Amino acid sequence: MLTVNNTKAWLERFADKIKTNKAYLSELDSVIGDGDHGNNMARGVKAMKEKLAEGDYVEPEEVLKDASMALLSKIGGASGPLYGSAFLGMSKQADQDSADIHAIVKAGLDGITKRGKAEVGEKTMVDVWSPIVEHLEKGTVTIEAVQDSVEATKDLKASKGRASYLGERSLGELDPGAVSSGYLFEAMIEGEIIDE
Amino acid sequence: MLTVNNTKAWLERFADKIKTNKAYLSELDSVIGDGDHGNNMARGVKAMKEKLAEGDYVEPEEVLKDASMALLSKIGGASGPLYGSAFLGMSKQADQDSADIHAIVKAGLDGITKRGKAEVGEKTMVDVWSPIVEHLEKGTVTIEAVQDSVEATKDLKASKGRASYLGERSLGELDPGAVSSGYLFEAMIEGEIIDE
Amino acid sequence: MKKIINQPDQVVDQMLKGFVYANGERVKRVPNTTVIVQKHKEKNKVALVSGGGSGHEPAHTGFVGKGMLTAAVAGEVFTSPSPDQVLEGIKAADNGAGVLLIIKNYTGDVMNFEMAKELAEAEGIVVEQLIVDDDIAVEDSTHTAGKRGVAGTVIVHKILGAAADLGMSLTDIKALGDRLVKQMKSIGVAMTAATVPEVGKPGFSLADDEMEYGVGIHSEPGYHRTKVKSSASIAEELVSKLKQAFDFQNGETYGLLVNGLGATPLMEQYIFLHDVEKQLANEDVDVAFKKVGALMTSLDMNGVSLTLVKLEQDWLKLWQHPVDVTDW
Amino acid sequence: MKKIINQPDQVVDQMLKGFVYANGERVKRVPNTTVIVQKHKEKNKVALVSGGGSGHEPAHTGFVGKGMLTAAVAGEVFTSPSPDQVLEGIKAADNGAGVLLIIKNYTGDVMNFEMAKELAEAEGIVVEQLIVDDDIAVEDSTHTAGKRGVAGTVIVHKILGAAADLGMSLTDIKALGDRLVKQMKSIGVAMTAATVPEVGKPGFSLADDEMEYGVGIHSEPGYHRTKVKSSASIAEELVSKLKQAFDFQNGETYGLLVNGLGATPLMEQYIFLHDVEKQLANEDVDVAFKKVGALMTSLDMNGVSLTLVKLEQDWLKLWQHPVDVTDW
Ligand SMILES: Nc1ncnc2c1ncn2[C@@H]1O[C@H](COP(=O)(O)OP(=O)(O)O)[C@@H](O)[C@H]1O
Ligand SMILES: Nc1ncnc2c1ncn2[C@@H]1O[C@H](COP(=O)(O)OP(=O)(O)O)[C@@H](O)[C@H]1O
Ligand SMILES: [Mg+2]
Ligand SMILES: [Mg+2]
Ligand SMILES: [Mg+2]
Ligand SMILES: [Mg+2]
Repeated sequence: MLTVNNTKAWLERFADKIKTNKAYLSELDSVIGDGDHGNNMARGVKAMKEKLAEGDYVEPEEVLKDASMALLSKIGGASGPLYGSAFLGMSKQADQDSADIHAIVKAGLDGITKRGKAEVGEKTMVDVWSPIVEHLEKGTVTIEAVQDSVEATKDLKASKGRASYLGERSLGELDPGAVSSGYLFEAMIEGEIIDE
Repeated sequence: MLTVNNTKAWLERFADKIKTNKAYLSELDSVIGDGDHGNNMARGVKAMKEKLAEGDYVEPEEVLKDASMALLSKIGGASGPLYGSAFLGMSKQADQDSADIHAIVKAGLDGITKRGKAEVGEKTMVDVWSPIVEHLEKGTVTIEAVQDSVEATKDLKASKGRASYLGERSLGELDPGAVSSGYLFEAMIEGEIIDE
Repeated sequence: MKKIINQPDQVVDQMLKGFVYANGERVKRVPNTTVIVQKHKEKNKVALVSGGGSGHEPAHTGFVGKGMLTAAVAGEVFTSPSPDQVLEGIKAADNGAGVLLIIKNYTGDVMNFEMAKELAEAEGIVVEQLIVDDDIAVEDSTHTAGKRGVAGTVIVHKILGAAADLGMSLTDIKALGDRLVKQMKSIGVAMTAATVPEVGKPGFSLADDEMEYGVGIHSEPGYHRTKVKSSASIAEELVSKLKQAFDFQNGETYGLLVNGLGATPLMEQYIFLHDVEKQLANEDVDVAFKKVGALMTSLDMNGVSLTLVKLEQDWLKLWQHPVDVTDW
Repeated sequence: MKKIINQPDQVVDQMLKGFVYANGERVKRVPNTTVIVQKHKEKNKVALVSGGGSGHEPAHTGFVGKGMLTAAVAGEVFTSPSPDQVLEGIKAADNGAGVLLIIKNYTGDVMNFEMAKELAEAEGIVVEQLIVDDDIAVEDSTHTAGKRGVAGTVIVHKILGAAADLGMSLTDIKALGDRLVKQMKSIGVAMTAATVPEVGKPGFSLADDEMEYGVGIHSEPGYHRTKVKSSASIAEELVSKLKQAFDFQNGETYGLLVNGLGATPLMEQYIFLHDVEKQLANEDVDVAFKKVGALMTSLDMNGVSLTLVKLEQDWLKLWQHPVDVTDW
């Protein structure tokens, strides 16, 4: 179940992974997008970390809400509203029930698809969020499962976002937003938020 | 002495030399100037050749006058007015006495210095015209003498024209206008205009 | 990367500071935002707000002023500004007669501006949005994010800006904008890619003798890579694509924009225009205006784009309506 | 060489054709010449004629129109036009109140324009000339052709153009111009050299991490080659050179121009301006106007120049006087 502490720890871990892989994410985005995903995410998580450090939280949904606002206002580009909407959705669901991680992540996914209108298979972050939601439901979520779903975006042809302009040429490449979402779920697993 | 025929032959030979060495002249100018002397001269002598081909001349000064106008209106840059003034000066003097080649070339030099205000030693075409005038006076003009005076511009530091911005750095390089003037005098010698 | 900059992550802020220093009589910056807004706004006129990622200068800040935009919102380089920035732009621009958002059709821009619209509406401001998607290099299919918004956006600023200045209502301006966008098409060619300061290398690479047709203004891929062609054959290719897309009919009247992409000398833009003129001479259509210049750039990209807009009756008057902006 | 052109020796003619196609309501080309002249001239106003080698666009054709130049004469790329072309420009421009030639200080330009002046005077036209030599990168000694004329020329066009439009006499305009030129200084920096189409390679070469201070607008050599510096340190160097040359005094008022050399994104010009602002903040001088843009370019050269002009009482009014030209 989500607590203020494990939520903060989760998001800090996420932030660190993004920071470490900033150049790699931009590199990926320069192949099938416009090369800024790492910079965008790094800017966002930096603001998020600063905001969370200041906050004096009683409930985990407050942490998620602040994270949402920081990401929304600092990432920019396509991923800003998407991460912002995901975290806002998660915050609202955590307010209902902070124990049901599956429901919380599913609310995050709903936030993304409502905003971005992408379906599974369009080579976006949805292609990581959606299998992870299923794994959470079945209790089968692992680091490997996360990495597999990230890796699987290579086989998809993009039809949403900037990569869609490439059509066939997007095949064989990782989706940058899928990779950054992968970090979010790796951090979640490493943070031992999910109850056995 | 100048005749219509040997004057035309002289200038056509000059035009051919310029055309052949167009790239070389621009190359020289790109080292200490702005890289256009070959293009400028080639444009000028092309127009000159066309004009002379049309003309129906009785006197050599008419040939020189038309050459002057063509060069003046087609070369542009610094060398346009200078060659234009040189040929106008030569035309006027040929009108006085078409037999005195020394006086004719000297009038050309006067046209150049009146317009451009350069003195001997400033690394310009004057540094070819001036020694050639002296050689003509003494009857010692040869291809070698022309080439020596061209070559000698290497040792001069530019203080007129675009090369002057280089100061010391102009040392060791040929002056492009000196080289093109050298072709004029080589063509004159080869055309056997100068009476023994 | 050779750029006259300081820290790569400070370029937008420092650019905006320079812009306000230069044009402080006409515009001001909303404190703590990346919003540039008209200094002397006129009550009860519809406000136009545009913007997007930076790197397209003079778009969009250079078009803020009477007769064009009321405010421009600058994102990071090639990155849409966030909803809160756009919201600040909307609030700063609103004159009480509603706000029209002019958005280039990119996923990020559309989402961020839409969220801002929702936030502004929640605060009681009437907001409409217009999405510009003039780039015909990309097919408009369900398999892509749709056609991109490129140089034609500037024509939208000009024509709708005049309409707003003349006191037209938000509903009417929005309707005019919808018609305008439908009748406007662009296509470009790149000789080199742009280098985003924070990235430090060009968005793609082209050999010394290569160019690419259809490249987008953020170095998005085009439709055909080829050896460098003459201006005449580039004009032939681009005009033929536009001709096909418009299906030219005798007697139609068009407006034309040759847009330099940032590092293209004006000399080349005019040479290219001359070749476009020759191509259009074969068609039985009229060209009522021709605008030339670097208006929607892509940082230091070398290339041009060509935009045509099929004009309705009154649009030429709107086009010619006077403006007081920095870069028209 | 990547250029959107056709035959390299046709660039000037084709550019002028494109220019007239785009701006045919404001200007026309004198047939069989490279002269662009105002279409609607006003009788009994002094005419201003400028020009020089091409490759500096929008200078000078882009400044032809009410309030600036009456005519511009275009030479081959980086090559002064010949006297007969300039003469055509003078004749086309003359409104019966005399003609002022505005000449950038290069041997070729000075000689060709002077010869044209003599020819025009022989035809009974009253002609004065003004030589602009604002580039302080080159010493003004008897050992050089003197200081070069660079971006400040555009300020001369603007201020004298206003004076002419307001009906000032030729003698007064010439006197005003003499004072203006004395109080105006420029200095630039290049990251890359320009490539003349007919030459096909850059005028000089700089390593990928090098730049050069003081380069001229035809790639004439500068005074110091160095590793690429930040915008802030370039501003520090250029402002300190100008400060020294002007010997700033408390309370003086200046005008300022940041000029892009052709391939420099506007973003960088504004960042640079912001750094200039910071440098000038240390000085007790006023800056009454700041203009930014690619106004006196050097084909595809990447770089900027900075011009300051010490203003007399009425000059700001002349600066702000409205114009109707293509590229102001
Ligand atoms: N419609 C969409 N739905 C879900 N995710 C999307 C959508 N469009 C883009 N994305 C995600 O956004 C990522 C790109 O983000 P980023 O590079 O930061 O923004 P931009 O594309 O504006 O430069 C893509 O890799 C993809 O995962
Ligand atoms: N004041 C002068 N007097 C005599 N010759 C000069 C003078 N200035 C320049 N020149 C000559 O002109 C040549 C350059 O001509 P060109 O390259 O055609 O013109 P520009 O310098 O305008 O590009 C120089 O090499 C030099 O010989
Ligand atoms: Mg991206
Ligand atoms: Mg030269
Ligand atoms: Mg982006
Ligand atoms: Mg020259």
